[in-house]
Amino acid sequence: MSQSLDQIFVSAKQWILSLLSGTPDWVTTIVSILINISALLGVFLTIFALISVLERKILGRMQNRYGPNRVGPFGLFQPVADGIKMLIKEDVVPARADKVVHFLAPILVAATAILTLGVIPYGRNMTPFAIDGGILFFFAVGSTTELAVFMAGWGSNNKFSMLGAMRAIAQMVSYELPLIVTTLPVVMVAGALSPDAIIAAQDGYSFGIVPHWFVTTPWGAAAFILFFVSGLVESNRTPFDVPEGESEIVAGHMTEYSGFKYATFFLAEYFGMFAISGLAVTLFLGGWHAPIAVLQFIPSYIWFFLKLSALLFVYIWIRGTLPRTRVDQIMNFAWKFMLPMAFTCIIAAAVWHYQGRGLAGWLWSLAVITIVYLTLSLLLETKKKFAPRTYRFVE
Amino acid sequence: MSWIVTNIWLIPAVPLAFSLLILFLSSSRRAAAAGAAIIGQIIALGFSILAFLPTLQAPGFRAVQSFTWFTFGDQALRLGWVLDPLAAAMLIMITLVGLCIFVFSVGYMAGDKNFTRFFAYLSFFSGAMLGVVIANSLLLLFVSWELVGLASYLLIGFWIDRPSAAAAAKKAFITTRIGDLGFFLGMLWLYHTSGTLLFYDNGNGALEPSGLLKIGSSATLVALLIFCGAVGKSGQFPLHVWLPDAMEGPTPVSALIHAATMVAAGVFLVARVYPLFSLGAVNGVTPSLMVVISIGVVTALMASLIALAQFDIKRILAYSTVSQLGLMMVSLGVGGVAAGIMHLLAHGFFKALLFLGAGSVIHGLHHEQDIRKMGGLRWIMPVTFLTYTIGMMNLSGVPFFFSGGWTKEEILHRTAEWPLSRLPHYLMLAGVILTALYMTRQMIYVFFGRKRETSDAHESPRVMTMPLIILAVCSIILAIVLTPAWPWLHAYLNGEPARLDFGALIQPMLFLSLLLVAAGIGLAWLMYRNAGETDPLARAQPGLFRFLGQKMWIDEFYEHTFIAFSRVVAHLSDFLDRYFWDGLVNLFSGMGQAFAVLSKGFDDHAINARVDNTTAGARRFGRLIAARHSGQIQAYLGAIAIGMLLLLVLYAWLA
Amino acid sequence: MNATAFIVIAIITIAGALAAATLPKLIHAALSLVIVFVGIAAYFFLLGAEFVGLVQVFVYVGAVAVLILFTILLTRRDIVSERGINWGGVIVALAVFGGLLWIILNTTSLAVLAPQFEPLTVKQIGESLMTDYVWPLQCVGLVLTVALIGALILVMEEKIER
Amino acid sequence: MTSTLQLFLIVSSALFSIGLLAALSRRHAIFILIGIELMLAAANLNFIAFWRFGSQPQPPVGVMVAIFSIAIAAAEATVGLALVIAIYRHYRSTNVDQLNQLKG
Repeated sequence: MSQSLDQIFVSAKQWILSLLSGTPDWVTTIVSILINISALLGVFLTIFALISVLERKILGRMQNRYGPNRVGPFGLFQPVADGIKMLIKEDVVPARADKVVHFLAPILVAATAILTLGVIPYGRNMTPFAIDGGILFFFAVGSTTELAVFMAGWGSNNKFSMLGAMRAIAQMVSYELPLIVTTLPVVMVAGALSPDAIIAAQDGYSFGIVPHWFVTTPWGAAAFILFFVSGLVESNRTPFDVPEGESEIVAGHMTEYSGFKYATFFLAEYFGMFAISGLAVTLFLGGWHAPIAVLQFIPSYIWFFLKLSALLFVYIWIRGTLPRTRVDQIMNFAWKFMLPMAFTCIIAAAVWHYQGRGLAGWLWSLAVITIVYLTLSLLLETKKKFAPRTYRFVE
Repeated sequence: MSWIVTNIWLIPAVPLAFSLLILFLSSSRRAAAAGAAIIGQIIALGFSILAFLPTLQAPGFRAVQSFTWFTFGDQALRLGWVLDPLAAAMLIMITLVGLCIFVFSVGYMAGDKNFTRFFAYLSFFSGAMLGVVIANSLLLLFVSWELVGLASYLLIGFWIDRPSAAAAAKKAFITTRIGDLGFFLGMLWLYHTSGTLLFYDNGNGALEPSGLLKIGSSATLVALLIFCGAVGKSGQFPLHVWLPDAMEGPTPVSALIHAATMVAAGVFLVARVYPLFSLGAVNGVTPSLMVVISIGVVTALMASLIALAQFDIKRILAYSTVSQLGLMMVSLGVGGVAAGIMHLLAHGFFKALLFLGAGSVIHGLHHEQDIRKMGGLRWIMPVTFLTYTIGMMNLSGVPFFFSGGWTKEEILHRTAEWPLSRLPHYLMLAGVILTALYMTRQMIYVFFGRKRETSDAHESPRVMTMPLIILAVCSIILAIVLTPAWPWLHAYLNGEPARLDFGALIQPMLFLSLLLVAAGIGLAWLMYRNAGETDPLARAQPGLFRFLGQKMWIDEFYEHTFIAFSRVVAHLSDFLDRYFWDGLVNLFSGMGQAFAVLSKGFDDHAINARVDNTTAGARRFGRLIAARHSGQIQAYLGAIAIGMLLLLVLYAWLA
Repeated sequence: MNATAFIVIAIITIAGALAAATLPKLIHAALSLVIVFVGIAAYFFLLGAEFVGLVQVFVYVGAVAVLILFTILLTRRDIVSERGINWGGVIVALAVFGGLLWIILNTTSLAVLAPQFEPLTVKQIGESLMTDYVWPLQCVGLVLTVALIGALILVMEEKIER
Repeated sequence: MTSTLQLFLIVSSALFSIGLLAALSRRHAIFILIGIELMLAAANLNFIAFWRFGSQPQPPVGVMVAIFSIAIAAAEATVGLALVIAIYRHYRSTNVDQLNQLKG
């Protein structure tokens, strides 16, 4: 029973494809691809709509107010209203803009966001685009986002847009390194670049209650935290939303976009957030595995989406809690702390592996991480005295 | 077998490593530098104690590790280290005294701006000295020996902005180098005759019977050459002149280097290669040992006499060091190796104590070193006074409670037993009186009598007095293992079990020397009790006093003989160079010029015309090529592409 | 081999390349270059070298293209007036293309159809890199490090003393 | 009969020639770099094509060479672009026609 429930979506797809038996191969292939794409889009557009209203509600609660509560029950139809508003707005294109580039940027940004969603396993046998180098695919396509941001900034022919794009690219390039390096220990230990194999490597439980997720090892926990912080930066979320901080730079590279194009950017940003969180779940939180052995009867995709929602909640929580950082702080943090710690995770994972993956390795790798962490903290301790702040205005 | 026995190189390596570490610290990290140096010394002390323990287990313990450093041809140059009672006792002494001095330095050097550098040098010195002690190869010993010399040079000249310090450092370096030249020649000779530089090598070492057999008759020469090194390093006559001048260095340096350890290296060296000296002894007498005795006697007496007429507190101690080293040499010469080394160990403790006490006095008086300007410090600096008194008793040779007394007694015994003559014995007895005399003189000048110009003297801080107390206690404790009643250390060094024999305490010689010491102290008390601005001896015998006060004019003698001689030779060479050799050179150059004029004429008219034509052609061709050389990258790129195209065509044509 | 895919990719790639080489605006040329890179990556996928294709996208699109764009921005004040069609360059390029084409078409020893093969897994590539190609790998790492540091030093602000 | 490998080679030679065109005829230094990148990409395509159409199974030599060549190309682009910036700072120009200090 639970088995069939677990595979219900897979079986459904098989059934649809079986209706096409007799047609040429390429028809089956294309239909299969279309099914995957439409399922992805359907699910994530729904999540996007939900999250956009939930974020406002949760933020509201954190700030001691209600949040949207007028449209529909509990304000749940708010995204529908927003969507309609966005669609019927006038699409303004600046006169001096580079029209083609300005037009292509939102398309590219949305396309990359959706492509990255394709390689994540959402449940047992539920990877839309299962390739051998899935993780590499994720990062390769993800790095294209920078190009799209640049196109948006440049195409708008606006100083704020350009500055915002430069900020965004600078911080994305800087944090891509820790992001990728923190996945390396996982790839090393799992011995594969494919998300499915990585999830398979996290199967099993100690004593039936401690899952073999990588986050339960010291290096995994450290790498997970680093990965999550880098992910915050990559998706331009608070406290790293310098590129589009309203109070500083209007809306960064999105300043000159309106209507549907703006909505596309907005959507791509949230999709990017989903993709990073999904990858974090895959890499560190055991993917669709249940947290304790007893609960394995619950279908795998439910577990995946529960974990995803938990991470998304943390995103929102952080947004409601932390103030925005400065640009130089972000950069220093990336190069002086994140990157060395990420490399340390690799070493710690190697120690863990070569100590036989037992308690000894656990403690050794904890020791490695702790020592490096403390050393870095000591070294980076700013001895700067706080002085009255001086402002330098634009020359 | 303890692990330290096989890894004894760690003992010198630790201070050396810490020295490097400190050298890399910035000069503002004072606490870190001092801490690192002291920790390094503590570790070395701990290792030394660990290394000491196994040597207790069996009498005559000796552990040797040798390894091949490199091979040229079929000759393997081997180095190694050795742990035996001699080395172990020296290790303990050096590290313990060194530790006390390191701690003392923290207080003494507190105001110095080159604090970290000082500790780096101290650690470096300590490591080098420990290397001397554990070396099992004459070469390794020589290397460490020279490192010690370097450290000494750096430390004497530590206050580089003082011209006198720089001069003293240079003097020390050059004077000891004269001795080291002999040492080096001796080493070469030894290698030539015995084919090995290892001391002990499972029966094949130079100091073992088979090796000694190979050396045979050249032993006297080798021993004397090596003794040259010892003379230089230990400040023996006639190379003693650097040691008093070396007092220009900071006082802890004087204590560490010029009292306790480095100067002892010479004595240690003679003790280490003693089999070479005693080879072929008839009745315990060889020519080389005769030389050792004569030099020792002369040094001991001369230095004691000079010390009588000095007014610089450190200089008196320096001369006393010279005289004590002479005493040790005499002891070695008459065959009392153990006695000499025992005196060396005891001397290390109490002389360091005396120097540190002097340092404390100097520190308390704001760097005043003239004893005529001191006085009455007895009540102002009680701890310094008490510990200094203990050191003075040791040095003067008061037996029973003071280690120095017992060891000096032992040496006197040995001289008395020398078969050839009683002369050294009598001279040493005279030396005992003199020692008591000048030490008491110093005590009276510094600590008794009226206060003279010492208005704001103060006792030194705890960090400086604690090492004094520790050293004083050590020198008293050491007396226990030195008594004739239970000559444990003597037995330990000779590699035989110790026996308890209270009868040995009662000896006529003991009372004789006690009497002499008492006479010396009493005489001094009578003479100097009411001493005023002028020294009583100076009043009674002005000529003699001046002679002694000017260090017997030895420096001046050197100035007017050796140095003057080399100056004359230099002038002569200069003259030759200028007029004789230059004339020759000018002659040849004139010939060359004449030839050049000839060939130039030939060149201009016969060859150049042709060459000019050729070069003009080359230049025209070059201009042609240069015109194609536009500096445009793309032109070059296009040329490459065309070249590729041509290659393609060629390929197609060939295929 | 999928002929349709081949032709579509070829058209896109060559059009992108032509755009990259001839468009007047530098930014447009750089963005067209991205199209070429993606097209070549698609060819790599088509040829069964997935890993290289991903690396191609990763390195060229994610890094090199962004670098080029940054450089364009940093040197933007310099608007180079193009000198019109450089017939010398066009002729040389056409000649090279003609020569290559002629050689390719006249070489008879080339395989007609691709042989069957097992897809190359990432694991195999990794094992090759760590065994047979470990020294080249180290050298490339060194080269990249040197290039990074060298580029940094080249573009560091020169301190102007006044 | 034109073989499939020949098609790939023709595409890559076209890319190469276009790259050459860019490198030869444009004045802006960055265009030259773009041309060089095009030529390198064409070469990579050749490596992979020859590897794929070679006899199977064989060691992944072509793939390895392509990977290394991509890495080297990245280094080349880095240094090249840094040079462009440095030249721009120095001469206030990226026009290669004006950069003829090497003129003989």
